[in-house]
Order: sequence, then C-alpha cells, then structure tokens
Amino acid sequence: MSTMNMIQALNSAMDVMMERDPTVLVFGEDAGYFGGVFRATDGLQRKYGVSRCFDAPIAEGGIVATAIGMGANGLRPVVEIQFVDYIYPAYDQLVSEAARLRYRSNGEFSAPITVRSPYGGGIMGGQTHSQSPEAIFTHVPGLKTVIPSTPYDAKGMLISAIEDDDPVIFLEPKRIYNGPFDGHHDRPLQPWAMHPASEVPAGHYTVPLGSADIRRSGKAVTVLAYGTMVYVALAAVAESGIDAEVIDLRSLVPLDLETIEASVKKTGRCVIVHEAPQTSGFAGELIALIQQHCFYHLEAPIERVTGWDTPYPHAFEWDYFVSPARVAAALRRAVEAV
Amino acid sequence: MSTMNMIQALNSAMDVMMERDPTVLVFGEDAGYFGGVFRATDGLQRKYGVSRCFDAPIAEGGIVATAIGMGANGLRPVVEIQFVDYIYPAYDQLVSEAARLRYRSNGEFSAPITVRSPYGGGIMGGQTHSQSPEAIFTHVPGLKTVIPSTPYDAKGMLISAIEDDDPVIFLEPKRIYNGPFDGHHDRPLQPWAMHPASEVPAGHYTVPLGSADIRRSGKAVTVLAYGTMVYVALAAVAESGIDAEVIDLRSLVPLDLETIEASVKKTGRCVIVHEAPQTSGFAGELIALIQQHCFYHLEAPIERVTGWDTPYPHAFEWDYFVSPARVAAALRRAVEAV
Amino acid sequence: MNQPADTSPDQVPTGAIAVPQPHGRPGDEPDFSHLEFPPVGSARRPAVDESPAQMRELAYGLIRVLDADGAAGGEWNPSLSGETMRRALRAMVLTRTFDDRMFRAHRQGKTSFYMKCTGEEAIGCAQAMVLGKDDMFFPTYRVQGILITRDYPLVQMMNQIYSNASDPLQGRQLPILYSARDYGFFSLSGNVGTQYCQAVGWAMANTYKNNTNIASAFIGDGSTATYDFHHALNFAAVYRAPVILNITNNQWAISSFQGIAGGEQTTFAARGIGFGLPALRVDGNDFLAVYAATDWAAQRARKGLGATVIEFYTYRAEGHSTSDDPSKYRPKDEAAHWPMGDPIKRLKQHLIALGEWSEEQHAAMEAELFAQVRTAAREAEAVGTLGQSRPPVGKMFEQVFTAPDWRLERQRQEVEGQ
Amino acid sequence: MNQPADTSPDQVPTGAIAVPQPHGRPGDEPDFSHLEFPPVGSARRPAVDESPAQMRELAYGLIRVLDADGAAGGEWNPSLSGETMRRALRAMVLTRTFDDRMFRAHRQGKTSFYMKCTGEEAIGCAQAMVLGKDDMFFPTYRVQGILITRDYPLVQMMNQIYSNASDPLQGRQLPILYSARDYGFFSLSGNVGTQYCQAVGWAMANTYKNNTNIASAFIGDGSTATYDFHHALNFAAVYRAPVILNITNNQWAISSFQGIAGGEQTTFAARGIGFGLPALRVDGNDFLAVYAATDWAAQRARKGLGATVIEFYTYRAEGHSTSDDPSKYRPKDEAAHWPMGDPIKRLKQHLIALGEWSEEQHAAMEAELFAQVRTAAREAEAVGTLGQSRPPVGKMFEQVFTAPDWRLERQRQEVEGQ
Ligand SMILES: Cc1ncc(C[n+]2csc(CCOP(=O)(O)OP(=O)(O)O)c2C)c(N)n1
Ligand SMILES: Cc1ncc(C[n+]2csc(CCOP(=O)(O)OP(=O)(O)O)c2C)c(N)n1
Ligand SMILES: [Mg+2]
Ligand SMILES: [Mg+2]
Repeated sequence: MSTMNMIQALNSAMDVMMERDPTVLVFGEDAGYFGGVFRATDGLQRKYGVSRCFDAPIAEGGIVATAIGMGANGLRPVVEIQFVDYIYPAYDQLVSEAARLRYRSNGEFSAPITVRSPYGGGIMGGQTHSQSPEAIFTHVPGLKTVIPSTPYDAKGMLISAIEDDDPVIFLEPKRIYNGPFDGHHDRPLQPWAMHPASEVPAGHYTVPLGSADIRRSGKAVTVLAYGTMVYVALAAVAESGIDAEVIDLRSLVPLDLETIEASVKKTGRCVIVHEAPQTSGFAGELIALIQQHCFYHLEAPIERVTGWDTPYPHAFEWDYFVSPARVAAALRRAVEAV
Repeated sequence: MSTMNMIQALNSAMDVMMERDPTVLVFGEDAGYFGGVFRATDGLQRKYGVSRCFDAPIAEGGIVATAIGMGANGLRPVVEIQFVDYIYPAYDQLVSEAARLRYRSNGEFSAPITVRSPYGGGIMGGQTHSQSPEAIFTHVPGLKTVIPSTPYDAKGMLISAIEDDDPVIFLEPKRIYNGPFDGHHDRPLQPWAMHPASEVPAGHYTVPLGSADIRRSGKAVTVLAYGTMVYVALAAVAESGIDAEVIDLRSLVPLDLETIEASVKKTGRCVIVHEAPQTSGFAGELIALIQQHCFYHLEAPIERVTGWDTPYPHAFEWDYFVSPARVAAALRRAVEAV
Repeated sequence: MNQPADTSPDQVPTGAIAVPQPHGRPGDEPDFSHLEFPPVGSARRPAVDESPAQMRELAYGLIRVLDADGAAGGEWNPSLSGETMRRALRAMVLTRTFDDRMFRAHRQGKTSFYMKCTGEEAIGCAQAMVLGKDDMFFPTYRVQGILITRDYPLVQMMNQIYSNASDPLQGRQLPILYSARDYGFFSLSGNVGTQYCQAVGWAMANTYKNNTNIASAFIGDGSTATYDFHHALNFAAVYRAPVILNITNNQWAISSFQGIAGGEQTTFAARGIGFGLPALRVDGNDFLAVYAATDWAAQRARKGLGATVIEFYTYRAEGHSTSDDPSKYRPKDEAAHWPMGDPIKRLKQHLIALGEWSEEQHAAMEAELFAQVRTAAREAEAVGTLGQSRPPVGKMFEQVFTAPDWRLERQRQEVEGQ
Repeated sequence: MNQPADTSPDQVPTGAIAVPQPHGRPGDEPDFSHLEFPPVGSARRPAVDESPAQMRELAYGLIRVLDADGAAGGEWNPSLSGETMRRALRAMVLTRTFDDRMFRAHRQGKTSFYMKCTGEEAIGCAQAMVLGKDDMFFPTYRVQGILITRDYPLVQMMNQIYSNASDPLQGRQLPILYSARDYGFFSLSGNVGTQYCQAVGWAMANTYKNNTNIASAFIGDGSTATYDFHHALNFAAVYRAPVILNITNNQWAISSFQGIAGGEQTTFAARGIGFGLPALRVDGNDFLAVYAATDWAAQRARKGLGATVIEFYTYRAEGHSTSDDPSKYRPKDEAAHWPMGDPIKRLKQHLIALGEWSEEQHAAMEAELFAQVRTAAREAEAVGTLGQSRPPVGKMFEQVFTAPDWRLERQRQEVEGQ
C-alpha cells in the first residue's frame, strides 16, 4: 500500500501490467520520453525501453488504427489521447473498426485496446481542453466506456481495462488528478493524500468494469454521478443536509443497472449529474432506463444537472462547470416534489 | 405542383437554390458527373457547370473542411456524404470546427453549410450502409440535425437548411426515397405517387426547421418517430387499432418540445421509435425531456422501440429493423399499463 | 438571412474551379493515347538496401516484365518456373470464373451484393503467391484472388456471400467482406481505407515479437484520399514498419476517374516519396511484374528496412459493383482498349510462347474450373441463398463483446421470444 | 482472459520497434553538426509557371538570402528597400516584446495560458507584409506576428488574452486563439491542423468568386501528421486552389522532435512532391528568404497556377507554452546554438551592414516598443485581467446558433437568475 494521487495510480497500473505482460505497450503524443503532458506515463520508457513506451505522431486516428492492428496481432496496446477534445479524429477507427472487429470477423480478430484520455472541465482549459464526450462512445455497440473517480479505482479499473479483451474507452477526470475537487474553486484543493481512496496497493489488483460504487448511502434521493461530479455531488449533499444516496457509476457501458434500480426504488427520487452538455448526454439514457425500470416508484421528475448546451467557454468556467449549489438546488427540487 | 419521390424533391431543392443563389454549390463523392449514387444531384452539373456541382475525393473530412472554408468565405456549400456510415471521418470537422466557428469567433466567421447524407436501414446494406447515428450530432452544441420523411418536407426542409446560417446535418431516410416503406418488407412498396405528400411545388418554398408534424391525431398514446419509422409507426397504429397520436419530429435539434409536450399531456402515454441502437440513442433525450415536462401527466412508462445494441447485421435485417409488430406491442403495453 | 459582407448573391460571378476531367465520357470513343508506358527494361531494379532517396525515379516509371508479344525481360524478371506460372494462371482464371458466377447469382436474386475484380486478378494472385500465410493481408474488396490462390474453400466464400446457415461470419457481414485469419486475410471492412494503417500496427507487432512476418495492405486509387492512407505512410515511415503499402490504381473510384483523387498532378506512387519511402510503379496487368515488385518489397520488409509503397497501374474492367453501371460515366468498352491488355491473356500468351502451355490445355482448365465453381455453388446453394437460410438469429447478439452484457441478453431474449 | 493463439506473454520477446531519437537530450551539449545547410545561392528560383515536376530539387535544398555575415545574395533575394526592411524589423521586435510581456503576465497570474513565437518571428511578419488584408491567413498559434505587423491593436489582443470585459471574443476562447477577419486572420482553433484544409475551401471560394485573393495556411512540423494536412494537399492539388500551404518546422512538437512526425526520412517539403505540388524549403530565420518564397508562391496562386507547399526551417527557441518546460526533454540552451541564428539579429545585422540602421536606432526602437506594449498592457489591465473582469455571463449562450433556441434561452435564464 502506498499513497497515490490519480496520476500515480494510473502510472502504477501501466507499470504493473508492463511488468507482468510483455504484450502490453504504451504510446501516444508526448507519452514516451517526456512521460505525457500530465505525466501519467512518466518513467515507463526509461524502465521498459523505447519499444514499449514511445512517442506518436499527432494523428489520433493513426494512433488508434495502429493500436488496433497491434491488438489484432496479439498485443495489448494502451494509447493516450492527450486530451479527449482531440479524440474525434480517432472516432471513425473506434466506431467503425475497434468496436466491430470481433463481431464482423466472428471472433477471428479483435481489438483488445485501451484508449486512455483526460476529460472534463474545471481547469480553465477553454473549448478544447474541457470536454466530456462520453455519450458519443456509450452509443456505440462494441465499446466499453468507463470513468474512475479515485486513485484506487483508477488503478484497479485501468488494469481491468488493459486485461479486457474488448476495446475500452478509459476517461480520466483530469480535474481530480491531484485531489478530489468538489467544485469550490475558491477554496484550496484537498490533496488525495487526505482521502482514504488514495491508499493504493503497489501490485496487481482489479476493480471490475461494470460495477457502480455507492459512495454515500441515503434514503431521500439517489444521485448518479461519475468523475469529478462525484465530489461535487457529495459536497452538495453535505451542504444541503439532504440524506441522499450518492452512486459513482464508474462504468457507463457496461452499466450497473441493478445498483441504480435498487437505489431509486428505495428513494423514489433521482438527480443525475454530468459535465457534458445536456442534450443527448448520458443522463438521457439513465433517465430512460430508470423510468422504464422504476416508473411506479418514482415520486418526482428525475433531475438533470449538466453542462449547458454551449461550447465550453473560457471566461465562464465557473458558470459552466456544475457547482455544488446547482446540484443542491436540484436535490431540493427532487425531495420537495410531491 | 408535380409528383415527386424523395430523391426528386431533394434534387429540386438543390436546383431551385442553385438557380436563385449563385453562392450555392454542391459537391461530394460521385455527386458531380454521375449525379450521386442515389441520383440526388442528377443533372445539376449539366445545368450549372462543373464549378457548381462536382466530384470530390473520398475524404469525408476533407469535403466538410473544404465546405467550411467556402462557407466562411461567403458561399453556401451543400455537400453529400455518400452514406452516413462514412461520416465519422468528418466528425471532428463538424464538432470541433463547423459547430463552434461562429461561437468562438464571436460571429466573425460562420459555417453555413448543409451536410446531406442518406441514413437508416432496411436496404440489406449490412453494417456499413444502414446506420442511424443522429444522436452523436444532437449532442453537439452548434449543430442542427433534421430528418424529413416526405417529399414535400424533404424539399422544403432542404431549402431551409441551405438558407440557414448555421451548419445543418440533413439526414435522409434512404429506405423511403422511393416510397413510404412501412416495415412490411414482404409486401410491394407503395410508390410516393400514391401519397399526398408527393405533391411538391416546383419552385421555392420552405418548411421551417424545428417544427414537428402531427401525422395522425389520437388520444390514447403519443408516438414520436422520424424518418422511415414514421411509416412503421403509422402501420403499427393502423394494425393495432389503438388511437395513437403520431408525431413526426422532423427536426431533432432544434426540437419542437411544445408539440411533444402538448401531446403527451393529452395522452399521458408515449412510445418513441427510432432505428439507432437503444443505448444513448435520441429516445433517451426525449424521455428525459418528457418526464421533466410531463411527469405528472404520465400514466405509463415511456416505451422505446429501437435498433438493438449491436452492429447492423446483414442476415438479420428484419430482426434488427424495427417492425410494425414491435411498435404495436409497445403501443399495447403503453395503453394497457395502469 | 444574414449575408457575409462580400457575398450578396449578385456579387458572385462564379469563376471556374478547376475540376479534373477524364479523357472520355459516354459516347466518346475509348482513347488512351494520352498515356505513356515506358518500355520493358526501362526500370532499374535497385538492391533492396539502397537508399530510397536514390530510387525516386521508380515512382515515375513503370516496372514491366512482359512485353506486348508475351516475352519476359528486364531486370525485374522474376524468372519463375513454368509450374509456378501455371499455378498463377489457374488461380487467376479461377478467380474470374468465381466472379462471373457470383455476379450472376446476384442477378438471380441469390444475394444482395457482389463485386468483381476483373482485369485486376494478377495483383491479388501474385501477392498471395509471394507472401506466406503467416504474413497478413489487409485486403480491399478487390483482392479475392488472395483467398482463391490460397485454396480457401470456394463454398465458404459463397456461404458468406449468401449469408446462409453455414456462413463463417454468421450472417453479420455484407457479401464479400470476408475474414480468414488462417489464410492471412484480415477481416474486410466496408469503409474504404480504414485498414491501411492497421496493417502498419500489425506489422509493428511483428517487429515487436521479433519475427520476420510482414503485412501487406491494399487501397484503391480513390481511397488514397482517405486519411488512413496518410496515417499509414506516416506511421510506417516513422517506425520503419515491415509492411507493403499497395495502391491499386484501376483508374476509377465508382464514377470518379483517378484525377479526382489527385492522379493527374503526379503518380500515386509519388505519395510514398513524400514520406521518404521507396515507391514503385508497376504494370498491374503483368503478373510477373507484380510478383517481382512484391518480392522486392517483402525482402526489404523482412530485412528490417521498412515499408515500400507500390502503385499497381491497372484498369477496372467491369462495373464498381452489382449496384453500378459504368456506361453511365465512361466510354463503352474502354476495358477492351486498355493498352496493357488483360492479365490472364498476357500470362497465358507468355506460357504458350515458352512452350509451357497450350490453347487446348487452357480450354480444358477453364472447363474444369467452371465445373469446380459450379459444384461449390451447388453445395452452397443447397445450404441456401440469401433469405432462404441463415444462422440462428441469436448470432446477432454474439461477439459484440467477449461476453454479452445484460442489455444484449435481454434484447436477445426479446428477439428469440418473438 | 482469452489470448490470441500466438501471443501468450512468454512468447513475446519484444523486438525493437524503430522509434526515432533526437540528437540530444537533457544533459547533452547542444549539437547541430548533423544538419547540413546548403549555401546561399544554391537554390534556383524557377519561373512561377514552370512545371512542379521540374523543380523537385527545391524540396530538398534550402532557399536562403542572408549569409552568416548579413549579406544578401542569390536568385531569391527580394531586394527590399531599407524602409520595408526597417518596417519588418520593427514588427518582429514588437512581436517579441509583446510575447515577453504576456508570458510574464501569465507568470503573474493575469491569465491562464500563453504561447510565444520566439525565434520564428520572421515567418508571420514576412507573410503579413507580402499578402494583403483581402487574403486570408489560416494561422497557427505561433504567427501572432501577422496581427502585430498589420497593426491590430495590441490592447485588443491583450483583452482577448485576459478574457476581460473588452475581449473581442467575449470570453469564449482560450487566450491567444484570436479571430480578426478585417485583418485577414481566420479564427484560430485549439485543435491543431483542423484549419489547413479549410484554407483550401476558402481559396476555392475566391476562385469561384473570380477574384485573385488567396489563402495562406500554417501548420507545425508535428501537426503535418494530422489528416487535415493530407486533405489540404490533396484537395489543393485536385482543384488547383490558390493557397499557400506553409509548414513551420521548428524541430519540436511539445516534447517530440520532428523525427516523430517523419522528419528523418525526408524533408517536410517533400510531402508536397507526393501530390505533384511545387515545394520549397526555406530558411525560416531569414526574413528575406521567407519574404521571397511567400511572394513567389503568392504569384503562382494569383495567376491560377495553384498551391505551393513551403517548409520553413526554424527552431522553437522557447517552451511550447506556459505549461511547458523544455529542459525536461532537450539540451539546455539549444536555441542559442541554432546554426541559422535569430531572425531579428540577422535582419538587423543586414540593415546595419547596408548602412540603413544602427545599434543606437535599434536600442531606441526597442525602448519605444517596450513602452508601447507597456501602455497597451496597462490599458487592458485597467479593464481587468482574467477573473477580475469579464463579459456579461449571457454571452456564454450567444452565437451558439444564429439565434438561440428554447434550450439556450432557458439555460441562460437559469444562469442569469442565479
Ligand atoms: C469511408 C468511405 N467512404 C465512401 C465509401 C463508398 N465507396 C465504396 S467503394 C468507393 C470507391 C473506391 O474507389 P477505389 O479506392 O479506387 O477502389 P476501387 O473500387 O476502384 O477498387 C466508395 C466511394 C466507403 N465505402 N467508405
Ligand atoms: C488534434 C490535436 N491533437 C493534439 C493537440 C495537443 N497539442 C497542442 S500543440 C501540439 C504540438 C504541435 O506541434 P507543432 O505542430 O510542431 O507546432 P509547434 O507547437 O511546434 O508550433 C499538440 C500535440 C491538439 N491541440 N490538437
Ligand atoms: Mg479505383
Ligand atoms: Mg513544431
């Protein structure tokens, strides 16, 4: 066990897997010698050599295509897309190729690749360093989409993703790389070291993909969140004094519907929080499932607290980024509705 | 007025606009001399010359990028993506560039482009000629996404799209190019000529983007559909004998929420039909909105009848393609729920 | 409607965008007189380890072995045995026979789609003979000759084309989008270009695994415009991947002539020069030239010298697919006028000239192969043609993931319960 | 966990993928001895209408005008007047002064981000002087010199950098992603490469509108790997677009040296040869060479002869951005050892050698420009730095569409009501 922040936990996951499995290799823009602009691959080239951790041309589609070819030929590539805002050039390779290769070849070929990418806002990154496009992946049959929110989960889920034989989109909430940011940008950031989930085993372990985590039990209302929004939701719950059950989804596809269903059947109320724009965001899918499976238990409209339907605007970071206050207001609306 | 099928109506829209407005030009793969693999641009090169209607390299991203540059420089390009299954290589240009150009330049530049593309299944086209990816566009702030379902609407909406100063994704349900296919693949196709909406004015007219069309009034349940699914839904209604209100959304963004809300408040029940895979499909967004705005009127869970969460499989066309029987079953569940 | 400053419609006089035009359209006489073909022997054959910078001229010439009279010559002559060439001839004729049968099967309503490679048989067949089954092809839909040359069962191909109960791909793919790992044939995608850079990744994995297997990727002239083409050349050059990057320039991309892809300004082979890669331009209708060029490129790759770009210059003799009618956009009968002839006729002529073959043997072989294809077709059709027979519907939900999640389970139950 | 046949971990010996390595890393002495620079005058200046096939050697040479002693020579010498060159020098010094101030402003917490173009000033400034405001630049974040040369108000640039209440882009963009239509400066994207092919479309629209305006697009060495680069060269070649396709090879892309983009196998200019486009390779630290090459390419474009690819060979003298520390991945002080020197020093030396300038004049100008920048900064800071001042929050919801839809209206109300 050691104390790790999220970057260290991710780094450790790759290190452990490269150590155990010579088919694992890592590449991406600036991911080699320099160790990545967020330092997630730091030291891996030094330790495992340039053939196993290297820099790639600025061609996200080429990176993913190359990884698919390697994956089909028996390797387990882990690629880094520097910011998820730059993943769109790889979208065709992910949707048309990685996601369908096993299906269309009836299992003769597959793409056991992991695509890591920092996502989300709160870093004054403007339109092109702040996006949350998870919904465009969850729509695609054949792709798994997961999002850890603690160092412990980050390592355990990244190991699961690398070992998984299907392509996994592994989104990293970069705002909480260094600490569980709760939306109070005017307060000092609590570092991970003060959080129990920063206790991370040094060796191999897994957190399975497809299981949600109840981060706070409660009876009054269910809150569904993932990534940084877990901490914003927890802050809102604490500040509102509402006895909410906060579920960290962790995995969007496959989704832990059971846990969600059980909670909403218990509370009868639900608030969903994500950073992405509202329209066609993942909250829509969650609402559709919940109202299908829990319709007769629902006592109030399910609330969505999300990013606005605009590009991510630099000067308005804290008006765009979902705040504990907005979540708290939604919690109140949810519990007060009759 | 003349009788047109959908291809003729689309062709007429482009013809009318090229005639009226010299800034309108048309290009795409095989769209020039040959007139497009579905013949939608037939005759336009002959009539307006190679500079105004021409063939493009097989580079969907390049086509859209070129159109954006032209659009910013005062033209109104209408580009054809041969099948929407091939639009992913243009996704980055659409999301990162066309959708945000006006916003990020505070109106100095914009991309008044129209991206036409045949979409949807029912033609034995397999995985790569059958997809319905509308949801990945509706999620993007700055893009409009529209889908006509009659020759009349096709022409009027395409003219609106071309005249619109924002980028418009114009999806054409190719299964109904020649007639309003209702899902009964074992029966002869009724040609458009027998349908009143094939009466199309020869000249300029518009159907505004953002308005839904109530295709059948009813009291028992609201059906939301678009594209080919409008006819499948109408067939299901006829066959089930249920007094459903069938709304053709026509425009997903902007969405005619008013019409939807009014209908669901009246019926208290709702079935949503689309061809795309279920998870994170546009039905999710609709359900989220309806349960937000009509929660206290809902008497039954909103039903989704959609494509499966698999790639589109060649041999199982009619198991994948939403059938009137599946819609009718959902209608029955919706009206029978208490 | 808000018009940008300089663009009110009446201010736009519509100048002339330079849109490349082909040399003939329907109604014109076929005419290839604008094309120049350097003579046999004019292309030098460098040592495989020569610097690419020293051999740029090969991207602008044409590697040829067989001349108009069927004689072989020049530095690139692979000097194959009569037996090897007879095997090649057989594979090419079988490919063409198969194509003809399946094309007719489509016309008879037995399937939804088919694509022929008529006139381009030398390319797939020669590469299949040069490379081994441990090498991996990343094919286009026009190199079915690879499978046929390697004796992949014709009936399996047909089962796939018919999406019947014995379809090895379980009805999931459009006809002809085969997958055959054991035959060194990667799963074919319906999107053009997408696999070109995957081949580079595959090849890099071979290097990583320290073996000398290579990859060979195909792309059409039209599809060189896709970005995957760019990625492949770039990644292959940067990481010195053991891959052959083939471009089949058959002059057409559906209705667009190769000028729309940029073939009028320079050769497609020259794209390789842009990345410092060795680039060959080869008569694609000359089996021996294709063979020799492939062999040279394979040697380079296996020696760790990296990728080679090869443009095969050929002509798409038939329509793009069963959905296409080329008489709508090009002169009738162009194929018959293609200056470089037909690959089957040319190899046959060469073998006969060598005394290794005869018209009689050829006729007998044609009859035999016709019968072989007919037998296979009957066998496949006994299982069923499209819509008459198919895999169990549950197959629709398998292999989306390694194991189905609850959604797929429930959806499968819904379908199976219907 | 299901392992493909040939890949159980112990069977993978991990061979060596060839990953290009730079010529120095932290701790090494800066050493550029592996680079060769052809002498001034060695590059021929063809007539603009000469066939691109005749001038391929220009992609492998180097267009230079100023020699090591500051003397101008060779066919490419644009023979500019002293006044023009003094204007250029002033623009370059102002650009550098502006960069220094804004970099410090970031360190002082006045904004979130900044990027300098130190060492590359000649490129933006020369192009801004050769082209007119009716031509359109599709810039990278490293050609701010264009705006400065064209007297775009410094205070406006700063307001954008501070996202303050006077920000012309209303706080919507990351610092330095300017837009200035009236100055021929297209809205800058945060994604690299994406605008390269848009420039081709813009240029085609000029042809279509029958005017002789052109477009000029920039891309970095690293970003040539993006597919937009491929699309741009392809579309420009096919449609003969009046555009200049500039590649700024400053040796680095964040921490990756140009070899990772494929710069070790051949020049970046050679990419143009792959498409049959004229391709020039130019000393980017030589204002006169940049000027002359731009002028040549602009003439070609205006005459309807199509696009030119130009590689500007230069060196990124400072960090990638305020987020970057280059001492982590390259030898310290490399910039000072760049064999082609500094563009400002070189033009200054030339002017002094000509008797058109003096050290005293230069010092006075530096002081004047420093004061000018300081005045502008004070003006902008009086409006406010990042977070101290900003546009009304409702601006967040404007210009998403021409007119907001109901969603944006409601969301705006929600925010404004808070
Ligand atoms: C990404 C993508 N865009 C468009 C298509 C439609 N399409 C199928 S084949 C083809 C033409 C390909 O031409 P070429 O590459 O020359 O190959 P050929 O058919 O001549 O062998 C096109 C445009 C596609 N399959 N994929
Ligand atoms: C599509 C995309 N991928 C990645 C990035 C992140 N990124 C920003 S600048 C840069 C390096 C660009 O290097 P180069 O093109 O050489 O330009 P330079 O910074 O040297 O001027 C990268 C990788 C991006 N902005 N966009
Ligand atoms: Mg072709
Ligand atoms: Mg650079």
